[in-house]
Order: sequence, then C-alpha cells, then structure tokens
Amino acid sequence: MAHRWGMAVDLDLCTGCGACVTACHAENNIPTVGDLQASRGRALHWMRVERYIEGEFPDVKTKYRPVMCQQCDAAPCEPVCPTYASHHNDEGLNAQVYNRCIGTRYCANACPYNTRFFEFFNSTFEKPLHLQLNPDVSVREVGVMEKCTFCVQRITAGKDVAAAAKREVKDGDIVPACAQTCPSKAITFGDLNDPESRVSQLAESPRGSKLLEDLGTRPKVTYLAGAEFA
Amino acid sequence: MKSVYALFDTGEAAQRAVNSLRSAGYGERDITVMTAAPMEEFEFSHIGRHSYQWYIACGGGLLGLVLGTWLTTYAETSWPIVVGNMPIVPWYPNIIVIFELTMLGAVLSTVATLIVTAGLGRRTPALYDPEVTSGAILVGIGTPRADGDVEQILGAVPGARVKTV
Amino acid sequence: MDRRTFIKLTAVSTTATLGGCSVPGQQLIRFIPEEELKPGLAEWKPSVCPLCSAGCGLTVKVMQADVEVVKDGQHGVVTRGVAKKLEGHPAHPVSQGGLCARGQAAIQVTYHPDRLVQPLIRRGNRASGTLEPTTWDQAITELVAKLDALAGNGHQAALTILAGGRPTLRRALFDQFAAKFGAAPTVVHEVFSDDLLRYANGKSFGAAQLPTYDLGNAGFVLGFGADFLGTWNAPVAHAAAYGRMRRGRPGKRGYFVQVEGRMTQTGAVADQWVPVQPGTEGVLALGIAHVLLRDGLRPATTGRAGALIDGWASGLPEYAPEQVAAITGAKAERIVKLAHDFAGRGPAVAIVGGTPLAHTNGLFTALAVNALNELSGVVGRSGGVLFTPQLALPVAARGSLAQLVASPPQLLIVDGANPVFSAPVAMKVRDALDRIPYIVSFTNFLDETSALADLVLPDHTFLETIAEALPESGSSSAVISIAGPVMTPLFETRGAADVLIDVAGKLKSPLDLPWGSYQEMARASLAPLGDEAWTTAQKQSGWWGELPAAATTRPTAAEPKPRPVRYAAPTFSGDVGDFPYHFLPYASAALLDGSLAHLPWLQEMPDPLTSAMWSSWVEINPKTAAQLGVALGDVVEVTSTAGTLRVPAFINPAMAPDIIAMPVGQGHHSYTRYASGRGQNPLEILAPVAHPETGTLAWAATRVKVARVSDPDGRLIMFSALGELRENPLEGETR
Amino acid sequence: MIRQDRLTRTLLKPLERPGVGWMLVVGVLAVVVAFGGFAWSFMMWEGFGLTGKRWPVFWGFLITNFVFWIGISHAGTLISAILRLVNAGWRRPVTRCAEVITAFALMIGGLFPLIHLGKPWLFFWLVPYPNRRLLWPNFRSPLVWDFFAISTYLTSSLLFLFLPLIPDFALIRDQSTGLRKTIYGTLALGWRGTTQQWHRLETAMQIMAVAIIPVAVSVHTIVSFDFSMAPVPMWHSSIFGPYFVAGAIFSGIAGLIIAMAALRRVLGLQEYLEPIHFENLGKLLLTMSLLWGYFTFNERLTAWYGNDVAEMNTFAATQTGSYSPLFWTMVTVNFVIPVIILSIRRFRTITGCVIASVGIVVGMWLERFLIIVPSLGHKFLPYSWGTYSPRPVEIAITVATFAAMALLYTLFAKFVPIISIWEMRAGAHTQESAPTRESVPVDARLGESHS
Repeated sequence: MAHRWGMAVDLDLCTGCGACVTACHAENNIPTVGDLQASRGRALHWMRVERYIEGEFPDVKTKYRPVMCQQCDAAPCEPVCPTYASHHNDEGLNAQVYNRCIGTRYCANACPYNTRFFEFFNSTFEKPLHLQLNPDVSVREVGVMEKCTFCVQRITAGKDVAAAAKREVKDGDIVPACAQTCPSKAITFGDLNDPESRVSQLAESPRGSKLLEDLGTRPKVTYLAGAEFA
Repeated sequence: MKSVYALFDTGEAAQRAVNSLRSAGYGERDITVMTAAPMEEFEFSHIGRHSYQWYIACGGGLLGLVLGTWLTTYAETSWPIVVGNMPIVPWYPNIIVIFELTMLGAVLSTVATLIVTAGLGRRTPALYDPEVTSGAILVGIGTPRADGDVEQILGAVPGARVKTV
Repeated sequence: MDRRTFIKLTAVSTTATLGGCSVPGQQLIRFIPEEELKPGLAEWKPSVCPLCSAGCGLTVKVMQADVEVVKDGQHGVVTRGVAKKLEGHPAHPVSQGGLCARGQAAIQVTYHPDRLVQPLIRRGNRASGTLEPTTWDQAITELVAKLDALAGNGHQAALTILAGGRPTLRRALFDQFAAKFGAAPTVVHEVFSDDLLRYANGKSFGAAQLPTYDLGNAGFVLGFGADFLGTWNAPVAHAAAYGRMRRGRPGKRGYFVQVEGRMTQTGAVADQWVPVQPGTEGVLALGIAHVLLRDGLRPATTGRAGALIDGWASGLPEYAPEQVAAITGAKAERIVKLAHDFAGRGPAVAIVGGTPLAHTNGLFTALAVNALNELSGVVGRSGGVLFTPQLALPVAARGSLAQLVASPPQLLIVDGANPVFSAPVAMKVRDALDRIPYIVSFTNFLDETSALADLVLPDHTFLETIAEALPESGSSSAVISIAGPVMTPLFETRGAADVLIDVAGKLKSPLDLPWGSYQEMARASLAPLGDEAWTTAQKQSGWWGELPAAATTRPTAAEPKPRPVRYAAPTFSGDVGDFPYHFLPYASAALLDGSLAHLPWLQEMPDPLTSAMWSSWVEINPKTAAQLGVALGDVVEVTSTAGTLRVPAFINPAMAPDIIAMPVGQGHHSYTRYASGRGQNPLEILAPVAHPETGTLAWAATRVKVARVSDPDGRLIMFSALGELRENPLEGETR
Repeated sequence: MIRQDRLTRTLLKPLERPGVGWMLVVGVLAVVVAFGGFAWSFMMWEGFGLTGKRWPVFWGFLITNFVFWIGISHAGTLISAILRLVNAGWRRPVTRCAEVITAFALMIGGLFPLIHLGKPWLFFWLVPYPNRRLLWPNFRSPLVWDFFAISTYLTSSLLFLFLPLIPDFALIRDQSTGLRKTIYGTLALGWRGTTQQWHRLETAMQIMAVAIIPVAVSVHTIVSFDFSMAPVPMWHSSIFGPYFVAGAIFSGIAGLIIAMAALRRVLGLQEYLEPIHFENLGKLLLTMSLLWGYFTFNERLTAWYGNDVAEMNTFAATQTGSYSPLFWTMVTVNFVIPVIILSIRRFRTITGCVIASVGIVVGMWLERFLIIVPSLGHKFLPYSWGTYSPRPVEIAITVATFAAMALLYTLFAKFVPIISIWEMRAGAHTQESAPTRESVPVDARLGESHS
C-alpha cells in the first residue's frame, strides 16, 4: 500500500526556539544569503516560525506557529507550473524537480502559505563550509524554486533501509530534520495511510486543524491547537 | 497569340468596354479587368465574385480543432503526471488550447486559400500594365479569338488607349 | 564545488525528489548520466555540543568527502570522513534526542572559513605590531620561555588563566596546571553569570549549583523571568521536560505562569503572563507564599530556605496581597488566584533565573523563590527542584574579572573567554589587557580578546578532539558528557589541553601533571566510575547513572549565618529623572552572549520575536514609542551613565512601557567576516554594577534615556515585514 | 484623378530618403533599446537577484509590462476588425496604424514572459515540441495557454496587417525602380488588381476579421487567467476576464490616439487623419473609460462587501495603505479626467483626446501594477507579508520597451505607407461617383452605405 506522508505540529509544545529552522538549513543545503540580500527579502527559510502578538500590554498573548510546505493534496502550486517541475508524486508529496524548473515563480505566487523560495543567485558556500553540504540533497542553481520536501532524501533512505531488512517501513523509521531536532518534540511525522501511526491519530485529534483549510488545498500538515484545549 | 487590352480613365468607359466585349461574345472567363481599388459600384467588378473561401476557412478551423484535441490528450496521456488533484486529461484547460488552435487553423487556411485562388506569388504574367496601380482601369482579353477584332471593339470606346503585348 | 560533484548532487536529489514517481521518475532522470547516481552512506558518531554549558550529547552524521589539506606546505586532496550533520543523542539525559538552533549550527565552527589554521605570533608591539603565522615549535618554545621567565624570578603568581564559563574536564586540567605552577586564581568570566543563583542555592539548600527542574512531573510551573526554554541553563532538557509537562500525561496538562517585565521567548508560551515592576519578582513570590500560609493552602515550613526570609515564621506579614500589589503592579486578586492555583494544581515549582537576579536585590529574589519552592514542598521531590550530582574534581580557587582588571598579571592565558567584548566597556578590561605584558590565547577564531594576544594558539574544534562537558543541571542523575573525536583535524591545529600538558613538561622545572595527554586525563577522570565507564561513554556520548559516593561532590557555599533578608528596592545607575527607562540587555536567542555571532546560520536565523536577521535592535513598548515619536526601524539614541548607542528600534507590545530591552550578541569589532562591524553591543553602555555578595555583574541595574535620531537606515533587517501590519486594520489576524 | 495622385504623393512622401531629424530620433531610440538589452543580459549574467523581486512578491515590473503591452496590442487588430465588420467608413485611414501597434506591442509584450524567467535560456520548455523524453509542457498551466494564445494572436495579426498591404506594395513597385522595385515587387506577390483578386482579398479580410475578434478577446482573458487561476486575495475572481479585456481595449485605443496624433503632426497627414477620427475614437475611449470604471467598481465592491479577511488586507493596502497614492492616481487618470474631457464635446478635440490618452496609458500601467503587487504582498498569513520596489535593471528594461515601440513604429512608417492607399481610393470612389449604370445590381453597393 502506497505511503501518504503527513505531519502534525503541536502548537501547545512549540516554544518558538527556531531549532527546526536551523536544522532545515543544515539538512537541505540551504544557503545563507548574507545581510544585503536578506534585507532585499531573499533569505531562504523552508521552515519558519511565525509569531503573532495579540492584545496590548499588560494583556498580551503571543503565538508561535512553525510553517513549512503543507504538501497539499490539491496543491495550487502544481497545475500552474508549465514544465511539471512542481508535481504530485504517488506518495502525496509536492515534488519539486530542480533541473526541470525554469523559474517562472508562478508556483510561489499560487502558494497561499508562501512556503516556496527562489534562488536569486548561485548559492555560495565559502570553503570549507562546503564540506558540510549534504550529498543526498542537490545544491540548487540560480533561477529555480525550492521548498520543504519533507526531507524526501530521508524518506528514500528510510525505505531503502527497510527494504534491505526485508520489512515494511515502521512508524518512526523516517523523521525529517525539523522533527528530529525539535527539543520539545512538537513535530510528528509519519504515514497517513497507516491508521496506527501517531501522525494519523493526531490528524484525527479534536485539537487538530489545517492551515487555511477553507481554501480547499487539503494540506497534509495538521496543527494541534494549544492551551484552549487543556 | 498576343493578348490585347485597353486602359480607361473612368469606370463608365471601362464598363462600356466590358459590355461591348460581352456583346461580341466574350465570356466572364475571357475578360480581365484590373483596377487600383475595388470599384463595387460598377457591374464589371463583379467578375469572379464567387468563391469557396468561407467553407475552406471552416475546414481549416476543424483541422485545428482536431489537431488541438489530439495534441493535448496525447501529450497528457503519453506521460500521465498528477498535478493539483486534476484529472490526467482535464477538459477545461484543454479547451483553451484547442480553441486557439482552431482559430489558428481557420486563419492560416484562409491565407493559404487567398494566395492560391488569387494567383499570388507567381511571376508577373504577361497581361499587366503599371498604370493600373496609379488609377487607370485595364480591360483586356488574355487570348483573343483568331478573328482578332478585339482592338476595334475596345478602340470603339471613347478614351480607350488600346495596347497589345 | 566542481561541476562533477554538482551533477552528482543534482542526480541524487532528483532520484530522491522523484523517488515515488514511478515511470515519469525514470524519464526525468535522463537529465543526468545514470552512473552518477550513488546514495551516500552515513556513519553516526557520538559527540558533545560545545556551545553552552548545558553539555548536550550529540550524534554526528559522518560521510566521505574530498578534503583539501595542506600538510607542511603541501596541497592535496584526501577522501576522508567528515561531519555532515549534528543531532541530539537520543539516549543522552540532557539532550534527549533534541537539539536547539545553536547546537544545530555548532558544526559551522569546524568548517568556518575564518578559522585559525596555524599559530600566530605578534611581531612588534600591540599598537603597531601584527600577528603573523608561525610554527608550533616556535610558538611552544615562546610560551615555555615566558613561563620559565616568570618562574625564574619567582613570579609564578603573576600568571593568570582567564577562562569561559563551561565546567569541563579541560577546565579542570587548566586548574591543575595553574595550581601546580602556582598561578593566581583562575578567572572565569561569563556576562550572564548564574553565580548569584548558585550562591543563593548554597544558602537555601546547601547546594551551590544550578537546580534541575523536574518539569515533566510538575502540575504548575511558576517562572520568574527565567528564559528556561530559550537561552537559560539547559534549554533542550527544559524543553523536553516542558513537552512532557504539557502533553506527556494523558488527561493532565501542566499549567505555566511566567512573571517578568519583558516577555521572553519562554514567557510567550505561558498560559498566563504576569508583568511586574523589574526587581520586584521576589516580592510577588513572597506574596504568594503569604497567601499560601494565610489560607493554609500549604503547611508552614521551618526549613533552611524559609529561615532566610525575614518574617517567614510569622507568615510574612509585610507581603499581604495589597502591599505586594502596590510594589509589583500585579493586581491583588490575581496574586491570590495565583496562590490558589499554585497550591491546587501541584506539584508546583517556581523557577527563577536571568533578569530578576540581575538587579541589585537579586539575592533577595533568589532566596524568596527558593523559600517558595520549599513551602511548595517540591525540593528534592518529583516534579520539583532537584540537584544533579556532580563528579568530584580538583577545583582551584576562582578570581574575578574585577580583580584581574584591578591588578593585571604579567602573563595571561586566555581559554575560551572574550571579556573585551562580553564585559561592560566601563569595566575597562581592554585597558587592563593593554597593561599586561604578554597574553596567550587558545582559540578557534580571532575574537576581540585574541586580537590583543601576543601568541594565538589555534585549538581543535569539538569534532576534532575529545568533546566533553560536565552538565551542572538538566538531569536527575549524574551526567558526564564525553565522546571521542569525530573526524581528523582539518588544519594544523592542536588541542589546547595537549599543548598545555606539552608545555608543562617542557618547563625548566617541569610540572608533574599525572597524564601524558588530554585523553589520558579524561580516562583517568572517569576511572572512579568503573572500568566500563569510558567505553560506555564512547558509545553513547557520555556516562550517566549513580555516582559512587567517593566520586561525588556537592559544591556548597560557606555555611550561611542565617541573617534573614527583606525586600529592598533595587538600586540603579542613573536616576529616574534623567534616565526614565530600565535597560534590559538579554541573551539573544540565536547568538547567546555574542559568542555565536560568527556562525552564519545563526546570524540569518529569524529572531523568534522580531524575525530580525544580521542586525541588532532595541525594543520599545508602543506607548513609549508613540511618546518618543519612534516607528519601526527608526534609529534611536540610547544613553546611560556609561555611554551612548545608536540602534534601530523595534516596537514590542509584549513589554512594560518603562523598559527598553536590547539583545546582546552583535556589535563585534573583530570576530570573523560574519560578525565584525555588525550591529551594536549593549554592554558598551552598561554600568559596571556588581552584586555585593558574588561580585558578578548586575546587568539589569542600568537606567537609560532614549531619543529618536533619524528615519530607518536599513540596518534592521527583518525576515517578516511585520512592520506592514501597522498600516492595517486587521493587525495580526489570519484566517 | 488629381486627388488620387496627390493622395499617393502625400502618403508615399514619408518613404523618401530620411532626413537628419529622423536619423537622430532613430539613433536615440536605438540607444535606449540597446541599453535595455544590455540591462537584460547583465541580469542574466549576474542572476535574477538584480531585480527587486523578493519573497513573497515574486512578480513585479516585468509581468506588469507584459500585461500592459498585451493590453496595448488590443488597439489595432481588434478595433480595425470590428470597424471592418460594421464597415465604418471612417476606419479607412485608421486601421493600418492601429494594426501596426498590435503587431509591435505583441512582439514586445510577448518578450516579457521570457525576460522574467529565472532561466530564460530554457524558455523553449514552454513550447510543445516533440522530444524523446516525452517532456511536454503542462497544458493545465495558464503560462502555456499564454503561449498558444499569444502566438495565435501574433500570427493572425501579422497576416491581418500584411494582406491589405499587398496592393500598396504593388503600387510602390509600379512607381519605383531598381532595388526598391525588386523588394516591393517581391512583397507585392505579383499583385495585379484583377477583380478576382480584389474579391478574394476582401473576403479573406472579412474571414480574418471574424476569426480575430474572439482570438483577441481570448488572449487578454487568458492573460487575466494568469492571475485569476491562483488562490490569491483579489486575484481569484471571475470578473478578471472581461475586466482585463475592457482594460486592454481601453489602453489600446489610448495608445492608438497618441500614435495617430503623432503621425498626423510628423507626417503632415492632417488631411486624412481628420478631427472626425479623433472625435469618434474619443467617443469610443469615453465608453471604455466608463466601462473600466464600472468594472473597477464591481471588483472593489464585491471584495469590500464580501469582507473576506485576506481580501480586505489587500483592499486596505490599496485603498488607504501604502499603495493608496498609486491607486487614487489611477482612478483619476483612468476615469475622472477622461470622462470630464471626453464627455464635453468642446473638449473632445485632438489635444483633448491626446491628453486623456496619455493619462490613460499611465493609469492602465498602474492598474496592472496594482493588481499584481499588493495582492502578492498581502497573502493569507500576515507574517509572510512583504513589499516590492523595482531596481535599476527592471526600470531600464521598462523604459527600453517604450523606446522599442517608438523605434519600430518610426521604422515602419519609413518603409510602408501608414495609411492604406487603396482603401482610401475605394472610399473616394463611393464618395464621388453616383450609381449611374442600370446594369449595376442592387447589391452592388452593399456594405458601402455609411456616414
């Protein structure tokens, strides 16, 4: 039975520490663009921690929400791509084929979550920083879109390992970088087609909701509400 | 056999010439009239009005439609990729492409028909006079009958400048 | 990276990207030569995160790579295992499989383009001279000569070792060296030092160390300004426990209240956020204690901690809710409600740390909270305050930075400390260093202090040598984080500890250090834990478990004469009239105290609150900003008794109107290409107010005034254009 | 015949050896265009980051120009097609200079989808060409629709422009010698002017006119699909199709009026481009201006009344927020001023029309900018909002396109009679000669009865 990868983020556990953000950079060869380009809005953060402050002092409430590609089942980013660089693979991931992308940036406009980023320049890794690059992930060249892949390289690796051991992929075998590093374990990853997996159970939780659900994008990331559901 | 023609300055004169050629037994096919612009208000301008251009255009359109339908469905099925939860052959988007190709078909076939039926693109044939484009009206017979009285018939019309080539 | 590798990478990822995409997948792969496709094989090795004193255990992903090496002038390319990614070690009691943003970036220390790759020696004097490359032999000869010179004319005490904050075996080795040589007490400097809390805990509980909070089993957590999920103490361990506290126990969700003047990253996730006047947190704690005693919610205690509070025995008459409300600014009924929740939702634990203890009355605050914990009955209990048993090590006497400045030594050995940046400018550390004839620095980077050194000895990074830390807290059982090298050194660097041992042996009168190498020393230190200890540690990034009594130490303060303390309003440098605002420097979520400002990932990580990258800023409450006519990004001038800064402003609703807050971390003058000349350092305008008891810096005891200077100058770089929200009727709303 | 000779003379005059002034103009324009080209190459070399694009506003000036120029292109072919079908006699002097605008505006506009690509050198992946890997473009993508629509429209517009040129080429052929004769002779395709040829030509033009109107409408509708297909606040709206088409014709006519006024002045065509033409186009422009106002109002009203949070954010940003100056400028120059000028007969002079048109061209450019940027900058998650401001390369390229338009137009007018001589003659006939011949059938004057 085909997998259907999904994620659950428990907003009651997120402490806004940003570990997931850095872990994502480390895992996926995401370049740092430097202050000038950052000031021009070219910083690449596949994973970001949104924070919203409501109310006025002294009655202030702050909320953190980690946002990454929601891997929508009805993804607006896919059909608009003229070259199929952005398409749906049969495990439900929004695959992005870098060497097929010609940089119309249409997908990024169509994405309601703004989780897609563009390589405005050829990324540079001052030596010896290049030694840290993850060989399982391509370094994107100038002019292509990129985004969270649910660490697809880890998914493939996980399946290889399971295959080598002649067994099915177990829940928890595969963990994306953000989920692995999260100190408070706010992020859960797994197979939504496996009713036993923690992620599918969390997806059923009464605390659960999808981001911008009413847009009909059918995201595969579930957000679990915080305090209000004590 | 040399072709004969006369140049006239007014439509009336040309019309008279055409009429007398007719009465001399020359038919639509034999008579050639050239003007610098359409002169709808004169009868002679109706020579060779009839054409199948509209039908051919529609045919071209149909061709485009078929081509468009084939192209889209073939391309989409030859390598089925799912995007945005849409069907592999999504008709709404395809209709747009099909429509454009239909219109393109119609337009191209029209132009093709024009070039062929109007005999464009050939080397300039014998029967022509540069004065035509500057306003003179040419009435002539490509291949006169042996008993060549065409000069007289045309010459009979006042203001006719008869020439043979 | 050459084209070939690039293609390889592309290829691999394309397979990855299209892994699931059956037929089309193969079609697309035709972009790349098939033979280029080979998956990377990884090996995982344990290590220890070096970036803060928490001592998280790591597991490091190691893969083969072509490394350009330079060995004695010879260039070459060698294929060898290099570290690729750090993860928290799942078995390690402190990291518990998690890792903070800073820990993730630690790997960039090893691969930093501006790393020092060979010893530097100063030619000429400090003013005009330059640091030039030299060989290790020369460097060590030089150092030995200097030490011999001191020893020669009996000035051993004119040697001082200046170290950073981490308690490690390496530190112990340095102490040994100092002791054996007869040097002056080692000076340990940290800007955000917790010594005051250690001191207070010594008085209250007889354990002069940072506590471990068993949040996982707590029902009610009351935080006093401690950013324990962000930058304070052992954030990863705290976060893991916090997770269990919130969602770890089916049907029971722990409740969390945070008390502070400016909302920290931790305060942001509290169920209730209770702002109080800076420096009055202790009063609130006692107010709650008062209600607990008054309403008989908790049995009165006669413990050591309570005894230190004036009026404890008589039920704290001076801390009735109304009085407390008057002092703290929190509503009386809210205090009562808090007290009842505190008692009702137990086990309830109070956490104090950071800013509240950085006021002049910090000791009172600490003792007050300690007393509250004692009253709560959670000291040493599940869901409460624990003290991690500590491995006994020979510890030398400690000196203070102030003493160092007052009487500069002849020879200074700096190891992992950068006081020129991380001490208030007003302490004049720099002048003191200028008066020191000779300075030696063990370091990876040329920071402000090393830049003044005469001899710079490039150290291995944590991945290239034994990585170790002695976690002071974060675990109920004793932990020694230690692991062997993960990869062979990239450059001609040497481990500081080994260099020191080497030097000790080369001296005219050699010091009899009992080990031939750092590794021997490390093994020896673990010996008391049994023969297996070392090998176990090598496998799992550390040793943890029951410490044999012989090997245990409980750092205690001098037995306190129980002189009860009472609340005294904090005093400040600069009076309210001229300097209307509290100045609150705080440890930056990404850059900590600035020691991490050289790591690009952290520089570009959006700040949790402001989303700022590559910049520094001051936070101003909207009301105050309105009064001052300051908008987001405007440049403001912050003036204290000690100096003036010009910084972009960030408008922060989550702080009191009379507070001006600013992150420490930027403002480096010399600290690699990524940090140098970027932003401002609040320590430059901090008044050098010290705690009378410990001599540590009271960094919240400075007042400032603020004036608008100009429109935005573009120095405040934000990932999110939060500023745009202001123009909008629907601020902050989402669908 | 004197009149015709004078007609020929005046209309062929511009084709004579160019003067210094013309050289100068062409030179200057060429330099500006060249600079734009340089800017683009520099951008490709250095990386797309030279533009002001940023997260999350990934489209800006370049796409604005794309929509704008495609819009301008709706002046010519569409207008002249409609006028041909309804057989408005006053169209005769206007059609060709209109159709030329279409051709060139399309070429320029069609360039932008390439310029704005991250990897322009791979633009051909948008084209459905047969290939071994079966890598066809994605026919679900509006950008691919664009490719089909624009190429169809461009092809038919060029042919639509060329066919009526044939008789005029023949005329020049007969009146010139040497190289000119050969060149124009070739272009004339051996045109003789036989009655058959005239009938075929006119029928062909009729068919083209019928075919090209739906194509033109589809083209700008599809351009609007580029936006309305995406779930972006204020984009995802069914009104966009007609809104864009109306706007396109609107800006197109404005562009046409400016071009005509220029030709009239520069080439001394006062006699043929008469006030009546501007008067009529002015009326048309007024209609479009009202139509545009109507659409804009509808679009805004539905957004405001629907009160969807995300849409209201964008709405507020344009109405009262940082984009409001641009927005209200647009409303003024697109609606207020044109309506005032054009609805008052006394103001509907050539000058009046030109003033209104210049305002409208600016206003319509702003409209496209205001459709694209504020929406992208105010999507659903406020944390990810952003702003956009252009950087030098984009500005250089934008300026260059206007220069390119002027340049191409100047060159065209130099080598081709900008007013269709034979159509003017055809018009002249019907005006002077009364129907005298009893032999003339009733339907002979069909379609030639008009004001």
